[in-house]
Amino acid sequence: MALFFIQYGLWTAFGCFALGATLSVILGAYKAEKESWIVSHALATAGAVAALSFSVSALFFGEKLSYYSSFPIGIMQNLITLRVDILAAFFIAVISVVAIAASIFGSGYFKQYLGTYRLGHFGFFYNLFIASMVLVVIANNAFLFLLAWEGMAIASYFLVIFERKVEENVGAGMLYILISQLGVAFLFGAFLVLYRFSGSWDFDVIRVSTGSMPLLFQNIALALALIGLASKAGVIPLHIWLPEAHPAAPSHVSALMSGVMIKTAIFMMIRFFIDFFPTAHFSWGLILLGLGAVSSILGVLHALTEHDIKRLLAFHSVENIGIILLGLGASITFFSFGLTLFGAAALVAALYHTVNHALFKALLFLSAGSVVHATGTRNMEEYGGLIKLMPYTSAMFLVGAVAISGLPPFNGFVSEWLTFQSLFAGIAILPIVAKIVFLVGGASLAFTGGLAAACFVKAFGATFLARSRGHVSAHAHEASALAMTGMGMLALLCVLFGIGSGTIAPILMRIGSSFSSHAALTALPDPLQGLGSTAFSMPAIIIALITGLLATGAIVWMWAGRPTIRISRTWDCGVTLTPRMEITATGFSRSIILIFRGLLKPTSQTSIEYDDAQSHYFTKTKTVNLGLPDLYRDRIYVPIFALIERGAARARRIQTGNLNTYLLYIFITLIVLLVWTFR
Amino acid sequence: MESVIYILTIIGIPLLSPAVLGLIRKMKALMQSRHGASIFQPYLDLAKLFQKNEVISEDASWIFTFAPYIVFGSTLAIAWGIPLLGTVAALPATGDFLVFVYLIALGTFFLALAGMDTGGGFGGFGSSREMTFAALTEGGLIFSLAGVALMTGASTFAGMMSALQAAPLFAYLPLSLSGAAFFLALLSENARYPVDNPATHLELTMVHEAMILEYSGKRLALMEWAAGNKLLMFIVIFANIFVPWSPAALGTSAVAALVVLFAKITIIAGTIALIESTMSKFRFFRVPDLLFTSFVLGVISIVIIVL
Amino acid sequence: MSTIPLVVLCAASVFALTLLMNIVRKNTTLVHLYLLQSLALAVALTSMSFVEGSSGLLYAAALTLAVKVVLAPAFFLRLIRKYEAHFSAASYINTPLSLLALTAITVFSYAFLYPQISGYVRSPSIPLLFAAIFGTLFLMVNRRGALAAIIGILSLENAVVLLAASLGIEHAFALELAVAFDIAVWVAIAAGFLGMMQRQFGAIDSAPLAMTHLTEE
Amino acid sequence: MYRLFKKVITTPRTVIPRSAFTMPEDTHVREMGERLRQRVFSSLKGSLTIREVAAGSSNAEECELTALSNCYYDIERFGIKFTASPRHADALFVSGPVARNMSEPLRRAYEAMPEPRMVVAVGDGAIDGGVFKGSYAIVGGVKDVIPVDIEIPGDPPSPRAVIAAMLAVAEKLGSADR
Repeated sequence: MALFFIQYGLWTAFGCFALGATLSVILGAYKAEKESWIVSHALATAGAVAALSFSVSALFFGEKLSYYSSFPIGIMQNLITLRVDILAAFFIAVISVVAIAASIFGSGYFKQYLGTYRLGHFGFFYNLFIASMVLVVIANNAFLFLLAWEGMAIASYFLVIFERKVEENVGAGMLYILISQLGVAFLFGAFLVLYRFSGSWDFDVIRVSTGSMPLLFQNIALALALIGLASKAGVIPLHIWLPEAHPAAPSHVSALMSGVMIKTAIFMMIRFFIDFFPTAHFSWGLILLGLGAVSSILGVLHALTEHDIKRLLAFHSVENIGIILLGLGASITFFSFGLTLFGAAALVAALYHTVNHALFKALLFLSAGSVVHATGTRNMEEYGGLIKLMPYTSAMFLVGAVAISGLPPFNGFVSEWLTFQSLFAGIAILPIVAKIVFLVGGASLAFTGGLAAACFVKAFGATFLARSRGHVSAHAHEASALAMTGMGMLALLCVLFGIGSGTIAPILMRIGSSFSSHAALTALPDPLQGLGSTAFSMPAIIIALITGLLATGAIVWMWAGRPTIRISRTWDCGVTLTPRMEITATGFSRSIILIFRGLLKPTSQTSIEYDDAQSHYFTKTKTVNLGLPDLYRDRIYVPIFALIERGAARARRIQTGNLNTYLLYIFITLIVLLVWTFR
Repeated sequence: MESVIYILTIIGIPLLSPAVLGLIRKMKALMQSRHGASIFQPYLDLAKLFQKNEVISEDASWIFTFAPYIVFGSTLAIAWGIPLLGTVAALPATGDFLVFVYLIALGTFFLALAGMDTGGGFGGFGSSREMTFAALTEGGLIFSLAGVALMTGASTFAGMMSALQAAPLFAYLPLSLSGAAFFLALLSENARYPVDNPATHLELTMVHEAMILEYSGKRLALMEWAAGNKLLMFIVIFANIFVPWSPAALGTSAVAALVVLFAKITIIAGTIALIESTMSKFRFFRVPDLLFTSFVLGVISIVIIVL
Repeated sequence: MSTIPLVVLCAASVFALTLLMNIVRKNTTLVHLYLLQSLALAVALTSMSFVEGSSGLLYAAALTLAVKVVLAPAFFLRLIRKYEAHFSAASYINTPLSLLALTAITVFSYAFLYPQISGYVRSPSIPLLFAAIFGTLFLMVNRRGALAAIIGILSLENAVVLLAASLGIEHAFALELAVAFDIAVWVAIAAGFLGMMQRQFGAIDSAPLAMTHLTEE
Repeated sequence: MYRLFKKVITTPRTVIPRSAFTMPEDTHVREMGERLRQRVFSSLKGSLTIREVAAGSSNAEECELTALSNCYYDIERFGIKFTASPRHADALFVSGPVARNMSEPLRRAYEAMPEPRMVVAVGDGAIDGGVFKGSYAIVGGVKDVIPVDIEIPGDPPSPRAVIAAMLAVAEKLGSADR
């Protein structure tokens, strides 16, 4: 059975995706918009299921899996080669799980697009997007990889600007495609450097030939790759496309982008820094750690400043990528010091947080999407009281919020615990420079957890609790059954990945130790065996919590009389409460913003209008504008662009338009070349 | 004997916590040259509240009605991970210090949600302030305990205690630094001076009280009891780990251990009472200084330990 | 001989008291902390002298007890009461940042200074005392009050003496004599200087001592 | 700092003491305090929480009520304390004549209290409007707005009178409890 899946699952998946893409275009062309949407999503689901069956059976039954395939077509033969190792299988699993949930969720939401947009195109790019993500993971060849990477970028670009009638969506898409092209340029540079020394685009050749590369070029290749991948992963300061593009896309696409697309960059980082360059200098690990620390703490702070629910979630993706990088950087450092065991454990932490973030971020984006769909706005200040109108969606969002805040008993806690363990281990055993960087990483992780909890109290409270703040949430309705299925699947997985950490961590440990270049681990230890002697066990914690709840119930049942409960108005000190008296999302996080004003530089102008200019006793209106400057745009990007423009202006001087000048250029070039060749 | 100790670790903290609250109040009263209520007053208050009817806001959702159970239940779950006498904990799994910190955070999370749930003005800013302080306290809390964990090589409280029996004299420098950090975190987490005023009547100075303002009857009782449990848990951890002569070091005599533990609890409670009657509450934006101070103290102790 | 547990404990307490000195905001508390620090120094010197039976260290301890534990603090407390300078220990950067700086100092002395010396003497107290020295220097840099600066210098001498003694440098007694002498000098300076400042600016605060203010005369 | 502690320790207790009782004219208060203490224990299990509403008083009653918790009367030793929220309260103390604008807030405060609850009218103004009786600005006494259980005469009533009234409060709540 498993063998069957391993042999045919992947091809079935690609077949489904291709079929879905073509069918949706054809149906769209024949004005069967609705059908095209449904068919494309159904086929995407089917393909994702096939890919999932393939990857799961590969993960469980493929020992040291290395599954090759190549097209025996002339020139293509050594250009299109696929290889599925256990790491790739893991990422296929992550991608396909989220893809299934997102496709089921999205298959219901086409009514608001009917008539205004071409649904056929959407289905085409949607399938292309998922397929290219899978292809990125299994490509065993730089050429094919870059092809798939580009396809992923282009498809997601068209999905982002799908609602192109909204002005800012187009701008967001433009920013997104710009930065992703920039990243591709750097990646291409990295592969060129590798090609220069390995003489091949093939990953297997590159893998074996990296050892013989001169150190300088190794580091150049790694630097180029790091910049290129960081721009896709949304590492600060290359994150600016993320909070623009994710809100612009339809919700299930943002779930895919934020949940898994940025993870492909993590996958490629693992390939480069651990698989290709096992001998990378440990400072690379420390650099990744530093980037992770900065991204996590700044990402969550920026998330706190947001009141657009999808932008908030997008900034949390930045934060969680930071947390993943903390684990990844730690593991690279350990590996480069030859501490294979700790390295594998830290990699387990990174991978565990990768899958966790994919699950709960997708869940949050989907539930936020159904809220946006129900209310028609993304502004949290206009929500409120939705828990009564959409109880199930709010429960889903709550699960996601508790999980992403890293609170037990859900999955987020497990990976944060593992990351903490690897950081503390590094603090304990590494040389002093590494110790200090690990300390910084641990500090940022410690504060990130609490700030994330604060941010999601704000998000959940402002969205679902208390009374409605605006008229929009008055006529909100519960999400459809399909959407519920999609969300419920992810919520269930969030719980399972919390409870089942004992079974999942060892599987990830096999991935962590699967890189043959490192001393093969004979007996894989339990990564949940942390700093101390007692292993961490989530089931015990859950049992304790449940027992505590039961005990509480018993205490109340025993000692409390049978008191009657009277429903009355909220205690309002005599004045009638209006929605404006509730705390707003902005007000909730204002204190934290002011505490971190050194980092965020908040602005506020107060303007008062008086009834009569002479006596300043009676104010007519008083307005306070709280603002946050986009520091990265102002401090980093604008100066760079200005520099480039000035350079361009200089360069234009040589463009006289006079033919003789150009001839002169040619002449001079010729002379220079001759001198250089015959010197 | 063992079984007695075991049962005590299960029921000890919820059983004793009201008495500790009463003890602190009594000491404060004495500092104000009053007599004050008896130490057992909180038991009477809880008993009364359990008997009273409830009034619940019409805007509240299931979060509001369910939160007290989560808050109280989580404190029970944490309490079972903390060894009272000897180094035996009822449930070592929840005694891992990160699990401890994040279970505390779970309770705070739902407490803050409940505060926002009724849509009153007080609850909203109460939970905003609470989450601000909780977020900034987490650093100090984690790093103060991580120092001990790195020094002893154990991550559970029981392990730390058994390892600290043979602590060299020099170990008490980092221990005292971590202890200072932990004590500041204790004050902030339990809504004590100079962070919060536990006995305030002014809505503007309320943080923890503002969130439970809407509760009445048995749910209020659960909330206040949970706050007491939390305080006692922090005090016990401080007494057993950061103060010398931990019960483990006293050998097998459980009675002696009990006496020493009670003495320590009394002294720490007295310190809290002393702080509350001699200090003034900090301005809101000066509290972060305190919390970052606790965090940095933890970092310094870790530096001394690992370098 | 610097690995006597008691001496190590004293060094640790000197370091801890330096941290505290950087935290506290009251001049009187500062003086009391200095008193405790000097006491720790005296205890350390005494125990050392008993261990290696050198009378010089004993004299040094006695002198410390007399000058640093009794005379200087008493004098400073009187000075504070005279000029009502109880609260003037204002600092340039706030407490957490000062503590971060102290963390950096500690890391520096552990990672950089200790390795230079650990070849000759291995003792947990050495890096702590280095950290204490730089911490007191930082105290002098960071504090506005002139009194805090003077106390910083005095506690710097505490740390130096203990470091010298625990490094086994002999003539600790001579060192201590010199220290006692320049404490006397400092006391004199403090008396006159603070009095002058008081008359000049109405506050013993080194912030207004900028040139601009002085040239106004 | 230590000077403060010296002061705290050396200051003689002005609380009307249980043992060694000095001021004879306060004997009355003291034994009433003892009796009240026993009664409160027996009936309300020794715990009473008060929410105070000034429905338009001249702040004289508030001064007296504030005096209850000072170190002279020290009402806390009887298990009686003031609270910020009517949700936590067992007894509602209303002082002063009920001004028109305060009648609705007063009614809401009463609504917000969980049963068993009770209302105490503190001072003549609260009982029937006092010197403001018949003024157009007031609704009248508290009983014109919400049911009153205890009336404490006096303008303002002395803390002793208030403590005396606690007895009745305790009894009434005790009976409501059963």
